[in-house]
Amino acid sequence: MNTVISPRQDPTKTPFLELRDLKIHFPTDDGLVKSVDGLSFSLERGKTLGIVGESGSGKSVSSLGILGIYHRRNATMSGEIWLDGQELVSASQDTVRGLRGKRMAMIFQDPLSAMHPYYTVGAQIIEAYRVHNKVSKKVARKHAIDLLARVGIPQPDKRVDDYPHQFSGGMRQRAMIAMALSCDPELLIADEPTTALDVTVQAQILDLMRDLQREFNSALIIITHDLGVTAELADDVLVMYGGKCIEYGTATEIFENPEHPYTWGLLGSMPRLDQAVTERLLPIKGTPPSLINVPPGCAFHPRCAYAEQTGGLDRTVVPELQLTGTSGHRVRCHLPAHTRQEIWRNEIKPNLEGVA
Amino acid sequence: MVTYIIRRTLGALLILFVVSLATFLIFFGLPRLAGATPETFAARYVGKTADAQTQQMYAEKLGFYDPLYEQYGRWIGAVFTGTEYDYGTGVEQCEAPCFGYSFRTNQPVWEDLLDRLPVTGSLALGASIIWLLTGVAVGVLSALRRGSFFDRAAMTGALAGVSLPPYFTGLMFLYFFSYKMGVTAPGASYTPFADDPAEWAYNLILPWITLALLNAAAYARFTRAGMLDTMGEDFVRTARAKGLTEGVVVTKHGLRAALTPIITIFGMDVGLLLGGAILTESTFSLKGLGYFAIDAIGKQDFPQIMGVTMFAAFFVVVANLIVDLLYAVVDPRVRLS
Amino acid sequence: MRNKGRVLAATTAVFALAVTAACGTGDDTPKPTEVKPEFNAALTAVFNPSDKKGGTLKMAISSDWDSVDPGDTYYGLSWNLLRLYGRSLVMFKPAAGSASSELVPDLAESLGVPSDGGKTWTYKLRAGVKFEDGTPITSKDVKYAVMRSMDKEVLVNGYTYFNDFLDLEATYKGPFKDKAADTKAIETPDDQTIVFHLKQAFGGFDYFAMLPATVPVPAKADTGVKYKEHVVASGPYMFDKYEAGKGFTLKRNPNWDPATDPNRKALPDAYDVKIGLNADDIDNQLISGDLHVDIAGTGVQPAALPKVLQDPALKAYADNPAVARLWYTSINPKVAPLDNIECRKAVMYAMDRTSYQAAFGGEFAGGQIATSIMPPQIPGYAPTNVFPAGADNKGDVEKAKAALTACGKPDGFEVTMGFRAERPKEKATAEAFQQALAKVGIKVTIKGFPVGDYFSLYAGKPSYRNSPTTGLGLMTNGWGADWNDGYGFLSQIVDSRVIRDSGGSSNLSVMIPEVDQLIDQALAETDVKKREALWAQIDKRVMEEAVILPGVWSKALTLRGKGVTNVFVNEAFGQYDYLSMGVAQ
Amino acid sequence: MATSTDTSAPEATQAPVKAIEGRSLGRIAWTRLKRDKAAMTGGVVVILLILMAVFAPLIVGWLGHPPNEFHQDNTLLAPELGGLPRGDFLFFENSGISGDFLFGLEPQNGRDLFSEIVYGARVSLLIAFLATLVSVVIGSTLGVIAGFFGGFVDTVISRLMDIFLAFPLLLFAIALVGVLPDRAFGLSGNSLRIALLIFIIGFFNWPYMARIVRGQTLSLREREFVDAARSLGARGPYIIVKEMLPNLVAPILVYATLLIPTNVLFEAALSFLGVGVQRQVVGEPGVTWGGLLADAARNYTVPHFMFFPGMAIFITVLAFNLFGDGLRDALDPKSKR
Repeated sequence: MNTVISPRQDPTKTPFLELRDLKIHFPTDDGLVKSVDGLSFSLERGKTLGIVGESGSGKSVSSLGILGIYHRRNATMSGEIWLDGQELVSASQDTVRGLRGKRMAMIFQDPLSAMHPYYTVGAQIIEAYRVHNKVSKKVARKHAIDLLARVGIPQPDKRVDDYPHQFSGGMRQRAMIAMALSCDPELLIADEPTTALDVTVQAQILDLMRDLQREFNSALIIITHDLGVTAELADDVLVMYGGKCIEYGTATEIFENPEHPYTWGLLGSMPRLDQAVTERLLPIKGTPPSLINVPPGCAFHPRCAYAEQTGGLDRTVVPELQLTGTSGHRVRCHLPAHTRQEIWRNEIKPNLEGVA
Repeated sequence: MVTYIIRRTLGALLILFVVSLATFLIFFGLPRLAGATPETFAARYVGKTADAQTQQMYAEKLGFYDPLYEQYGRWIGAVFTGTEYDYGTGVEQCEAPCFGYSFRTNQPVWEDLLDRLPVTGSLALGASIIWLLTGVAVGVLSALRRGSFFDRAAMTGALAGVSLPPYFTGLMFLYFFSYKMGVTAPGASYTPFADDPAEWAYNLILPWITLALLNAAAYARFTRAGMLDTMGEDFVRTARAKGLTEGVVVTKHGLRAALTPIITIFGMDVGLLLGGAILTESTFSLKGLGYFAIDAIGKQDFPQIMGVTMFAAFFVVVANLIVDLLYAVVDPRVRLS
Repeated sequence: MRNKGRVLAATTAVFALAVTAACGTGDDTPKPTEVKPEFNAALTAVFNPSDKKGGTLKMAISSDWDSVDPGDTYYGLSWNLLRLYGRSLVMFKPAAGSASSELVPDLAESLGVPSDGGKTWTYKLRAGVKFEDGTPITSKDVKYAVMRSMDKEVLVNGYTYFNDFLDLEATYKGPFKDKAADTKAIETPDDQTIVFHLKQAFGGFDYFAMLPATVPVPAKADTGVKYKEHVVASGPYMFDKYEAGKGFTLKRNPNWDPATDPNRKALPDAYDVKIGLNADDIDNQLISGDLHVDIAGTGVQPAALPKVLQDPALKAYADNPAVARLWYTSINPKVAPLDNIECRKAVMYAMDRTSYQAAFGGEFAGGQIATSIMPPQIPGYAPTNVFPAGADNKGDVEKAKAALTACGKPDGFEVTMGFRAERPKEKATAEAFQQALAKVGIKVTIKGFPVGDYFSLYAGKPSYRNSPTTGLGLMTNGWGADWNDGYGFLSQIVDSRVIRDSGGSSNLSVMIPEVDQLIDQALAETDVKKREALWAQIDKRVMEEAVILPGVWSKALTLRGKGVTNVFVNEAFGQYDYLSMGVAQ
Repeated sequence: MATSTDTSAPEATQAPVKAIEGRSLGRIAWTRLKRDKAAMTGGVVVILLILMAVFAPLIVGWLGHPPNEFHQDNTLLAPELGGLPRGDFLFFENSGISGDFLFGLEPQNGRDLFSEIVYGARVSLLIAFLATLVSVVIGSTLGVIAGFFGGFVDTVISRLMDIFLAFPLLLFAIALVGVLPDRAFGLSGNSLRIALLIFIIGFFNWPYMARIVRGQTLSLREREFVDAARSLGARGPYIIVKEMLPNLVAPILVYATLLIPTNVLFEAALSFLGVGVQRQVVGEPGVTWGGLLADAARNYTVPHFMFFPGMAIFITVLAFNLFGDGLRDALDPKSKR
């Protein structure tokens, strides 16, 4: 098994975060759900990785897997997760718990349900801080107010005692970020941080996250189904489909030279402010696969417009994640590289950019 | 808040009014339709040897000849403003809330009810503590060890528990613990707590367990379901992501949210119970409000029937109100308006 | 401590004595002379006789009785008990066995003196008898007591003997309606003399004078229905604490003078009466010695019955007294086809008497199979069996079928039977009828009615029980003597003139003009022997008409509390004599 | 959460996906139900109970004695013990259990307890089923109306439910049975009683059904297909019958199944309190399990007498509960608890 690392990673050095063939499977009554099925990537501090995919592609599960929220009782995990030289999959639950919130923190989608409705925003931030820092409640409270101020909440000394439902959507997301930042984590995972927000607020939150990442010099993973968000923030982009990585490369590569038909589809459905609604959306046909009954061969083949060009391989053989080009760009596709590049250049790209 | 309470109180009064009217009609109006006359009503309360004239005089005295609405009006008037009671050689003032005097024993109903309340109250108190603690504990453990042997055993047991009629378990308990082993009281002769706490508990232990068993089983099921729901909530995931220990996650985040609906059901159940645990009280001949109610119905003692029904409905309505107010305290999202 | 004692004792009666002695309540220290307990030892003789005074006699009952007011009570147990705090003009002699049937003067100096051919009865009160407050008791207090007891609008419980027999003015209202009300039917020429004037001659007026209504009540202390909260004592004990429905305690009445009272021993210092205990609990406490008397006197519960019968040590503390009470079934001659005597006879013959007995709990708890109406302990009882139900008492199918044929219903008929729904024994009786009569083709539909309405609305109301649509051909019934004499037992159930359209009467089926005449004859008869013979004749005559199917003469298996002295069954009540018991010192 | 797949997407055309979705809800539910051993056991027991009730005369003719027949022989009952049956079996002292009397004898009258239990299933199941039907009809009608129309109608119906829930129902049921006339609606005797019990039990349980149906209707009302129907000009009744009802069948079915055991318990409680069906006519057994328990309560020293009727109730209720729980899980996997 070759290591799959970030295109910008110096192979001689140990990366800050590295996943090696991570698998997270859930046994259920209806069968084994392979949510994450052999995921590998790496990330340095100060850099941002965007993980992109439809819902059910395994992107959220992998991030929760990094945080160690799954354990032996409800999931089977294999592979390796290295965080700053420490392996997490084999580490004790308590060890991982000690890292959670302190060295790695998460910003969840839909902060209304992600924050406890019965506790004030302040109390929840204070709680997060005091788990890992033995300080008095008073000190923690001051810290919470500072954090709220830093994420741009007006009158933080008053709002600290409000309940989540008393905040607006954007404010709640800011508070959520404040909570995640409470222990200055080195790894920050944001799961769909802007999905529940309207467009103008989205932009504010993305700005905020960029600023904060710069300030804290943390590694940031942004999980989203929206390539637009990735384009704004990410250094690297990883596209997931059916629990597997299907394309991985620098943001520039992925946006300029995407090689996987699914990525093309994602790009096609990316909203752009410079185009009219009806023209810019090229939705991917069909629905994401069931993670119990992943289609044999290439998981994407039922939806792939170019499946016939693989000579039948699409239904029988699972394609490997292979390097393409020179810049560490990897793709999991049976189509020959030149065919892919040709299709991109001749059929897809003009379609996306041109005014049809 | 204040307007909310006022509004709810008015609503509660309306419900009580409807209940009282329905009770009155069922016990007084319906028999009239079925052919009962004022004299036949009176005949229940005068001695066996009373002749027609005495029956008439008694019917007159109790006002059975008046139109039904007048009789009802008199009853409800007494509740609010009190009434006078002629005991033969003089008149006694019955202060509001006056539920009148028993047609058979001439005892003021209100005093009778207050007499029985400690019995039912003791039963409800002991049983509810037992079932709340055991039910919630079993439910939480089951939810946390979902699918484990404990979970399956506990849930099978709980399903069996809710399927057991309390009079059956009560009787079996009486047979084994009282008759065979002689370790508990045969049936329950109530001893006030203040008189002798040990005797109080000794007499009530079987009724407590009988009543608690049924409810503990139901609460275990509620709690487990609630815990499974809340443990799957996003905020629990958040709590874990903060690095909180599993104990804190379960109790402070999971249980806290799961308990809220349990508290609601608990409040309603206790309210319902305070009106009398008819089946448990009958099984153990425990002379509480439920037993009193059955007795009053059997003897057709109208003021007692009205009194005990209103008492029971009152507790349900008040419990409802308290539960709603409590909900607002427990759940900051709930606004009373 | 007490519980442990009770529990152990309840389990093994052999240890019970020792345990009770060791951890009992402290006031029953070992007795100097052990009396060997025996089954039925208190039935005809005094068990453990003693004159030792002191101690508290502990009594209990599972459900309350009507009232402790002597003017407002109709329960045998209450009449038995109230002699502790009230003295009527005349009383049954507190003695064991049949001696208790004898009437002896109590408040009066002697039994009543009849004049005017039995229409006027005069009593002289003993001198020096006082109320608990020291006020001398006068004949006016007795008169007032009788007058108030007749006001059935206020004091609803009880009998109407005085209302029915006293020669009251038509305008008489009673003391509750009119404080100044007076009647010439009762005269008090002086403070010691009271004279009753009757409408008709009545030889047995002394029985009326025995009624608790003659227990004196001071007019100024009377509070109508609330008088029961503080009854003014004339007997050796007075009320200490009274809690309605929960119980009361009695303490010695300092103004009671034993010199004026030859009948009462007044042994205990106090009585503690608890109401509303669990019935099974009462049995257990009696067995363990925590309790002395079950006031109800109806015997142990089904739970304790086999235990007591099987365990000789327990059985030695039991008695099986007969109560002057008949459980029977009225056969309604107003409902077809029972209007035909042959059809009634068929029922009489067909009924399995042993299953009737079983329904009431068998020989010990239920009673003896009855063959006529009057129980054997009523003076004048003559054994008869007009309709023998076969050799084994299980019903005579042959004779029943013959009667059915004579009735013109050889294949049987359908009939409805009423019973009091809350009474399991009556329900069992009705089911037994279904079973037994089905054998000869009589199809019985049984129907339960609420106890409270049974006599006032259904079985007791002619318009209901005789109606062609709702008619009740058979009705369970029971009757206990107000006192042990033909009149006291029979008059209310065989005299057709007590039947009222308004309902409520206990006579559901006996309408025989000849019997009514015989009753009048018996009433006027002053010769006791002749009178008793007349009552026996009435009994037989009613039986011949086949309108009453006698079931059982009631018996009860009762327990003597441990550590009780001077215990005996008073036949007048069919219960232990509550007046004479003492507590072992 | 991990299994969530969006099944409502309209463009589902691919083969493997279709294979899963093509199966009807009923088929899926049946597949799930078949896997649920507890539910299947419950279902089998329910079927056996129904067969037992239907073929009671055959079973009793084969294994027992006519249900009302007395057996008072001194060889069977012991008069010296107040009529208790002779013979012990395991811990059933004085039960008279033998090959001839499988469940022993009733004390005093010696009826065959086995036959009575078998016949008791008839009354119990008949009343439980029909009363459930009454609840379902009233409850779902009012529930749909309240949920669909909302506003004032909803307020009135919801208030009505509140009032019903504040009533001491058992008391009212007892009272209503108590004032029962001899004949009405062309019925008399036990038929009238059974009809009345069905009505009362069904009538008092409707608010629970209505609440569930109302909630479901409220959420359905917001769904697209209802909007779609409405935009196409469909009217209220049409939408209710054609669009909503099919979607309400599953929850109604589940809660009806769960209501049956509640009604079995309710009927048994009324019989236990002495207001249930009575044995009225020879040859027409009016025996009920609750009634047997009431008789047993007075003889609680002979355990077989309460054990068998109690177990009959318990097994019946448990079987329905198991089956109902399984059905709910099968039809609504999200509520798996």
